[in-house]
Amino acid sequence: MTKSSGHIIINIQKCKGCELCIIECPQNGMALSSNINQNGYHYAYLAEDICTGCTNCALICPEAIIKVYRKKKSKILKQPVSTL
Amino acid sequence: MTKSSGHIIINIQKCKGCELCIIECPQNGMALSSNINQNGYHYAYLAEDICTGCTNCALICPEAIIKVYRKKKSKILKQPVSTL
Amino acid sequence: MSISQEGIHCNYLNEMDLVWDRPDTFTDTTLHYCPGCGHSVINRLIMESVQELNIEEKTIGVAPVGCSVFAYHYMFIDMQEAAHGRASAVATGIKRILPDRIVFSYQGDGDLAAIGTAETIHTVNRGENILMLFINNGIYGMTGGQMSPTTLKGSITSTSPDGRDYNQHGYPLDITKIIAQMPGSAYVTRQSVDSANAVRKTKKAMMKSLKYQMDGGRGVCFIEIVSNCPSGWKMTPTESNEWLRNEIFNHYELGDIKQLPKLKTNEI
Amino acid sequence: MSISQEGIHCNYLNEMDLVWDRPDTFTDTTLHYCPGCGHSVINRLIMESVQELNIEEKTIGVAPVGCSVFAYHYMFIDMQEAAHGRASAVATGIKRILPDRIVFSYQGDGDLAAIGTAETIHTVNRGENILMLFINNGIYGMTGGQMSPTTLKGSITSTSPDGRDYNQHGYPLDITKIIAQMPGSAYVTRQSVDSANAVRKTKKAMMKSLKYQMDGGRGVCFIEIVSNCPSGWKMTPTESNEWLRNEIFNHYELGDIKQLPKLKTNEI
Amino acid sequence: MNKKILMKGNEALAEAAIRAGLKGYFGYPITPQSEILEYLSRHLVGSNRVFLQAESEVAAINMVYGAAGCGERVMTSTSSPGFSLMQEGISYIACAELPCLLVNVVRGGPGLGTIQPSQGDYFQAVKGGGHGDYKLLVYAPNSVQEMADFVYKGFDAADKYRTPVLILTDGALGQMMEPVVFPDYNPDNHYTNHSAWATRGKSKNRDPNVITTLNLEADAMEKTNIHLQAKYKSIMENEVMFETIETEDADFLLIAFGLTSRIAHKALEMARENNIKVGLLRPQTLFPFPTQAIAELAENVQAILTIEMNAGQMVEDVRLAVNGRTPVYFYGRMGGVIPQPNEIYQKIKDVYHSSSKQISE
Amino acid sequence: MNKKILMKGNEALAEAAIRAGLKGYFGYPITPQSEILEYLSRHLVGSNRVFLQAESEVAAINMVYGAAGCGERVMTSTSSPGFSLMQEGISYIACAELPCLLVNVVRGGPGLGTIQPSQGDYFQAVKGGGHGDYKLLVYAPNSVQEMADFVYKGFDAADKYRTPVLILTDGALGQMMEPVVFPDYNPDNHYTNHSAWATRGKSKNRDPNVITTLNLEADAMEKTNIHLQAKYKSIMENEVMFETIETEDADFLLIAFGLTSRIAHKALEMARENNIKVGLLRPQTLFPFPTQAIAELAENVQAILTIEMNAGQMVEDVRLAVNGRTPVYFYGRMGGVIPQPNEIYQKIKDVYHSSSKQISE
Amino acid sequence: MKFEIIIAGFGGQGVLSMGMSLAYAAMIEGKEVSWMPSYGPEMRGGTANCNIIISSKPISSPIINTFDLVVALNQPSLNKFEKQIRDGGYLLYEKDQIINPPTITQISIFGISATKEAVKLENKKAMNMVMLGAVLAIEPIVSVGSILKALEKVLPSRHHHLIPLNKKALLMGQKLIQPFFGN
Amino acid sequence: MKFEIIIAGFGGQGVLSMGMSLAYAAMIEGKEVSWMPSYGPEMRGGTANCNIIISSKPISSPIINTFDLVVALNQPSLNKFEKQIRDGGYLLYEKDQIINPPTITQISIFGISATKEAVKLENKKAMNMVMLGAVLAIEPIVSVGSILKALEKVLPSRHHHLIPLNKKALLMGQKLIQPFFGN
Ligand SMILES: Cc1ncc(C[n+]2csc(CCOP(=O)(O)OP(=O)(O)O)c2C)c(N)n1
Ligand SMILES: Cc1ncc(C[n+]2csc(CCOP(=O)(O)OP(=O)(O)O)c2C)c(N)n1
Ligand code: SF4
Ligand code: SF4
Ligand code: SF4
Ligand code: SF4
Ligand code: SF4
Ligand code: SF4
Ligand SMILES: [Mg+2]
Ligand SMILES: [Mg+2]
Repeated sequence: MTKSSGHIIINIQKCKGCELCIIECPQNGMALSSNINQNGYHYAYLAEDICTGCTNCALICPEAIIKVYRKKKSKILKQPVSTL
Repeated sequence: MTKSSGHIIINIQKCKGCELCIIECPQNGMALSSNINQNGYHYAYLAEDICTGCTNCALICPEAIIKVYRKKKSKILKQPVSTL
Repeated sequence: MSISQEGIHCNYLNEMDLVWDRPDTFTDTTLHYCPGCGHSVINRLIMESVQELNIEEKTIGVAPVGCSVFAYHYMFIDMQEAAHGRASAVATGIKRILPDRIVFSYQGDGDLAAIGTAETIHTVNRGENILMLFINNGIYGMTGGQMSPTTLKGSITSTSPDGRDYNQHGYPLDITKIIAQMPGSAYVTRQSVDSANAVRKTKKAMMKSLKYQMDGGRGVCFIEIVSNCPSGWKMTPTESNEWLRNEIFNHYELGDIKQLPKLKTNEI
Repeated sequence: MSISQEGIHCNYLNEMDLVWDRPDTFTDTTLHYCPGCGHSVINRLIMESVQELNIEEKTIGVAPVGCSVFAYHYMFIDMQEAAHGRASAVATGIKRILPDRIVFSYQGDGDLAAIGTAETIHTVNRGENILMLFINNGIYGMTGGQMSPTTLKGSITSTSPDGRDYNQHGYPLDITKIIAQMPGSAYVTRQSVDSANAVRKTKKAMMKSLKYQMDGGRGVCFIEIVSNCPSGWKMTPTESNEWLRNEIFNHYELGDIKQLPKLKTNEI
Repeated sequence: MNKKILMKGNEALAEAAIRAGLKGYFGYPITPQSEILEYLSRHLVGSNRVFLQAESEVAAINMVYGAAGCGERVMTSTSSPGFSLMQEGISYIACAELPCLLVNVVRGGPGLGTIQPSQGDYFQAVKGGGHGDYKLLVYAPNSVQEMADFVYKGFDAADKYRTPVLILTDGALGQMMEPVVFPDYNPDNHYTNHSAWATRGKSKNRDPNVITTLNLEADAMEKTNIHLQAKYKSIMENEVMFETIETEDADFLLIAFGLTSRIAHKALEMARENNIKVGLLRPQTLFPFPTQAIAELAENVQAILTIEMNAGQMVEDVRLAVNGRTPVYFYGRMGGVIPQPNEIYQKIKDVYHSSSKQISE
Repeated sequence: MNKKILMKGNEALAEAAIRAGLKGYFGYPITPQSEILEYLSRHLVGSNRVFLQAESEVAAINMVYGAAGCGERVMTSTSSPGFSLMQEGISYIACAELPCLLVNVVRGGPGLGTIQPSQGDYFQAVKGGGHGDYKLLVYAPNSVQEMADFVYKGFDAADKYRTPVLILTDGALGQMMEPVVFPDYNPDNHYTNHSAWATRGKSKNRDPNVITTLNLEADAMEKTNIHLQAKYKSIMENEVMFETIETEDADFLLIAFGLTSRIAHKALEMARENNIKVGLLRPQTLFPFPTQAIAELAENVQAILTIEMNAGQMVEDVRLAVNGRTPVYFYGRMGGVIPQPNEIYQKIKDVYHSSSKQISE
Repeated sequence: MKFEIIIAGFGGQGVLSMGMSLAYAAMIEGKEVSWMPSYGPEMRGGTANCNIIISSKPISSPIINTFDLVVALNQPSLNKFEKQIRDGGYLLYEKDQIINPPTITQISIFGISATKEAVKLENKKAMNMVMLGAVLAIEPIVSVGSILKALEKVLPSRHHHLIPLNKKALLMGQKLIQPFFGN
Repeated sequence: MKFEIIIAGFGGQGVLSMGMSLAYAAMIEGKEVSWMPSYGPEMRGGTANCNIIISSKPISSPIINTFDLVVALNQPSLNKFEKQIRDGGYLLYEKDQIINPPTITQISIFGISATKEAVKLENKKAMNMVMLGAVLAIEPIVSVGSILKALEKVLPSRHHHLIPLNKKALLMGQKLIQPFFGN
């Protein structure tokens, strides 16, 4: 149950285990599972409750399978959010 | 009968009458004939006895049909003479 | 059996804003690219940009053969798949016929800088009003890792088994520099997608280029993205990105090469 | 009926030296070029150079289609006639197989800078050890005067009836500048043959380039010769040369663009 | 009545294209077809009409691919070496089912060859050409009038079948002037709305349109091929065009297309004057080929003589049609040489006598 | 005895080329033939041997033109779309009479198609392809062993006739491994001195050698063509190669080349087990085609079934050979699909029954 | 009726438009016509020619190798085509462009100084119309009136003011031929 | 005798060389063989496979759609090929790579943890040889000795020192199959 200001949800069945998100997380909050998904890939997951919702992992993820949430209420944005 | 220090001989049957040699002669010694050659071209000729043998006309002549002679004896050169 | 999540769970998602999600214009299809391949990111970025600018209905993309040959499976817009090397000629045909549409090509280094060199140079020389995306991974990814014109000196590929050698194979071709010096290019930049920040910058370049085209700007916008090919390079994705930063960017320096001209009608 | 001379006659020819004559390597065949065409001069100059360097027996020339397609009628050396645009690829094939021969290509602007752009760029990029002669008359002479990539703005040709217009036709392509910036070129110069002095300079550039190749120098020597096309331009030869000096050279500035590197083994 | 104008074949073709609603032309100069470019550079003007001189034939055919993919009437033209360079692109266009008009003003080959008229590209046009199983619908005009007429037919057929159409002509027909009358033709009445498949920007209410020729799975690629073959079959059933001259009572049949057919016609007259009952069949479409008509005529003639400006190409299609029913002879000139009427007449006499001998034997 | 080695078809072909004295290779990557490049990039090394990856297939074929013009053994290889791009260059090479080896490892077309094996480029190889009247001498291997063997044959024939030779194979034969034995072959014993015509630098005692395909005068160009046609005639007389299997007592004949012939062979076995007397003729050269042999067999069989991995291309040459003597049927799969033995067997049964019915009727 | 003619000379001499005017005039008169230029690298060397066939019946081959009439405007053209004239045919040439006059027999030969006449009309370019007038005097294939109508089609409208001049030239050409028949 | 087998998995798992070793060994034993890889854009997605035909008679089609034995080294391969096994055929798979085990019947199924065993041998890459040992235990197409001889050809000489390790892996693979037959 997260206490941090952000959160991510990964569509792990589509993860290819490239680990780029893990490298890119400034909080070092992510890790690669020792389990595999249906395609035989070890997948990434949020391992520590320190996510800030910075979107780095989502931006680098080649499979575009990371949803990022952030606590601090902002005005509702149309999808997808500009990263400019 | 030339008195000047140079002379040219043009293969006039091959001349195409482009007049480039005439323009290029620093002595203004050349002219275009009012006669035509076997191909129907008015041809160039040395009109005034003021040729210095500078080779300009020969160098510019697209048809490469101008032989240039120069009076002042130089050591015998192999053909063709370097224009460098 | 289906695992859906692992690790930290959050009960307060409804108190949070969804701040990043896959764009709608980027279909749900699983990408065929190898794990960690930059193509995936770049495919997505151009669709993000199209969507944000609300031009899905007037954008036509052109991707030739190369690893990105299936791009039309992911990009939810009208697209043409071009013969190897001819994307910019195809894009020219489209843009000339439909000048008010937004047209981009998406080409690899084998495509744009080898077989398609003439089309590339002349598309730029004519100053076609299109965006050209140039994905330079220094290799023929699709066909199994042969040397490309942009492969760096010493690199071992399946057709340069002893490494690229200037005497035998020639020099890495800096086609982007050539394009930048041509009057037909409006904007020329070299970017990458090896980090989140690089991704942000690349997207910015795409947005700028598309807006310029929307506003009737004249000339080719050209974005080179120096990217990886983990499979062709025989590296892990992480290694490949490090290789980019430690070796490749030294040769292919990132950054804007030719600034976008200000449009008289409309400042972007 | 045959007239043999007119004007001044000279009785003392035997007291004079023959200081200029048609070179032996340049056959006696009447040239098919139009009156005043620069091709004729350039054809001769390369043969003069080959002869002076005594390399008739090891030189192989390549001329593609274009007005100079019959160059092999005039050049008394082994030659190959190449498909349109492919002279530098053909020359590459020859030079790679016979690396100790001297190889040159002789190409027009349509050939080298339009259809053959890819071959041109990549021959230079590989740094082939050949001499490329680029006869830029800004038009497709052979096919009757269509616009070429190097045609200047405003010029009327048979396919740009209202003059070349940047928006429709693009910009005059400065391929020589592109080549100069590539590491595969050893020497890049832009010359002309519109005056006797220009002819001298062009020949000097040819001699330098051939010597460099003879001495095993690496990389392409590239000589652009900005030339005329009286027929295509619809001018007299004299007018065409004036046009060169008054208009064309302003855009295509003459002179060396990239100096020949000094060879370590042998100073030229 | 529409006016008779004296025009070059190449220009009549170009003018007809404009009148047929041409939206885009992409081409590259080459003799003997450069007049098509030159004419269009002057006259294909005005809003939404594009004339573009490409950097090469390869670029031109791929521009046509892109432009045809937008569903507009577009074309290119070239001559033999340039047509060879287009083969990859044409294979793509055929596979992607893009309607467009191609023109090959043939000259004598192989290689650089001559610029004189030839029919040496028959095989390339009708059989081989690019890789894979595809066909072009091929029209072969024999006059300046048909140079124009077949442009309208060509665009209409291209639209109808979503297929590239080729006008196979030659340097003589392209360069010569003859009187021509342009028929009334309002492109709007022939307009085919291609927006169902063309890439013009994905409107809200449909999925993306994709122009592609790729099918990594062989099974899917076979389906594409089956679809193409079905289309070609329907073309064979509906689009055959040919002309017959004095075939009713003929016991000797000439077959020739394009320019050659005019010379054969002259030879026919010479033969008829000498009481040899010669008829002439002229295919106006080369694919589809008038196989049926030839097979039927073959039943009634003692021999067939095919005349071409090549080493013998269409004669194979004639033989396939005849299938042994009667002897098939061939007379051809190559490399840009045009056969003269008397040569053909001589050949008719030779064959006629030997074949009637055969028969009486 | 020479050793048996397990090798890929593409690699066996490349290795054979090296052993045949290959001096220069110029090519461009494309699946399913890239192994030829890759193998040669590793093994075609050492003094005076050139491996060069060109910037395109167009450049590659023109490098071959230049290199072959120097009189050395040179080659290129590609797959279908790349072969289309080479057509202009090939027409030039044929016209300039330059000996060289071309390889097309065919994949399913048209367009980008699949990368699976196909025989869809038969027409392109044998009839059309580039512009003008020329022919390639075309070998069609059906095993990895022949992928090697035909390289030697190919270079020898190219040298002998001064003509480009094509090995037409497919993705399956290129990619698969089978045992192969390399014959003893010393290129020096096969060496043809080409210096009489090749451009290697004009020695003092001769006039310049010129490689050209240009003849502005149609008459001269026709002479070139007559010379080429005479050469092709001599090739047709001397170079036909084919294999027959159980044709002696056959009353039903299969005709297939390359990979398909192996599957047809299997179907033949199935038919023979069921007492249908099937024979198989396999052309090993596609030009020259075994016309004579087929015509003779056609006299004795009730029907012929041609099997191809295309929409029906070689079957036209079969029909031309048969000339109506017996019915000719066709079975084909397209776009990269390989027919299975039982499909063919089924087709044999269908045709066999209908044709024997026909005959008994 | 069938008449086959070739007109040959330098590029700038108006060879092609001379032929075109003739063909157009014949078309106006309801005849079948074809006009075929030499084509291709005609620029180089600067020579050009066109042949015209005028016939009452449909025309088969538009390319012909023998002619009823050859019009030679320069020496190379004369050298090239004089042998291709049919027995009983005609050769018309521009006298001042020719230094080696024709030697063949079995045909009628007409040499005229058309350029000089055109210069007199103060338009050197009208030389081709002088020649065309001469053609019509040799063989009245079409009327001068039809040529004038044809010129309205062949000339761009900015040159229509030259038609009266061209008429003069045509008539002059006809006149130059009269002495030959006078003999 | 004829045996048709496909080996499929990720690119890095040694799929192609495993098949090649088997084919080479069969050739050494005098059999007819063919080996056919999946080819083309196999890089993308990272899957690879090859099929091997071993026969006492010449081999017709080298491309086959049904198999006597499928070796699946990952889940997608298992999903793709399990339906192409002939009745009475075999399926061998790497247990730890599979989360959805096979469900088909009419065939014999063997799941083994080859990677774990290879790790025990301190060379994860030897996994493919463990699998190959298992294949030979299921159907003794060739002898282990022939495989070892084949490895001398298939492996570049710089890797020949690994042959003893591979031998261990092969034997280990054979052992892992024994319990299945023990049942
Ligand atoms: C005419 C032609 N030649 C070659 C090929 C084979 N081919 C397909 S993609 C490709 C190059 C891929 O390299 P690149 O453009 O750099 O794209 P990448 O796969 O690296 O993204 C090649 C050579 C082809 N399809 N068509
Ligand atoms: C494939 C092909 N396309 C077109 C042509 C026609 N063609 C011959 S030369 C030429 C261009 C000539 O221009 P350039 O190269 O500038 O030479 P120039 O005649 O001006 O010296 C063209 C388009 C051809 N022969 N082959
Ligand atoms: S959003 Fe940022 S902090 Fe949260 S997991 Fe992703 S990279 Fe780490
Ligand atoms: S970046 Fe995406 S695909 Fe890669 S490991 Fe992370 S979630 Fe998986
Ligand atoms: S050599 Fe010099 S001076 Fe003499 S004619 Fe020629 S240009 Fe004039
Ligand atoms: S330059 Fe030569 S061709 Fe020209 S006028 Fe002078 S002599 Fe004649
Ligand atoms: S081969 Fe390379 S470029 Fe292609 S998808 Fe795989 S990693 Fe990306
Ligand atoms: S057309 Fe132009 S380039 Fe060609 S020969 Fe004539 S003047 Fe020279
Ligand atoms: Mg790449
Ligand atoms: Mg030019």
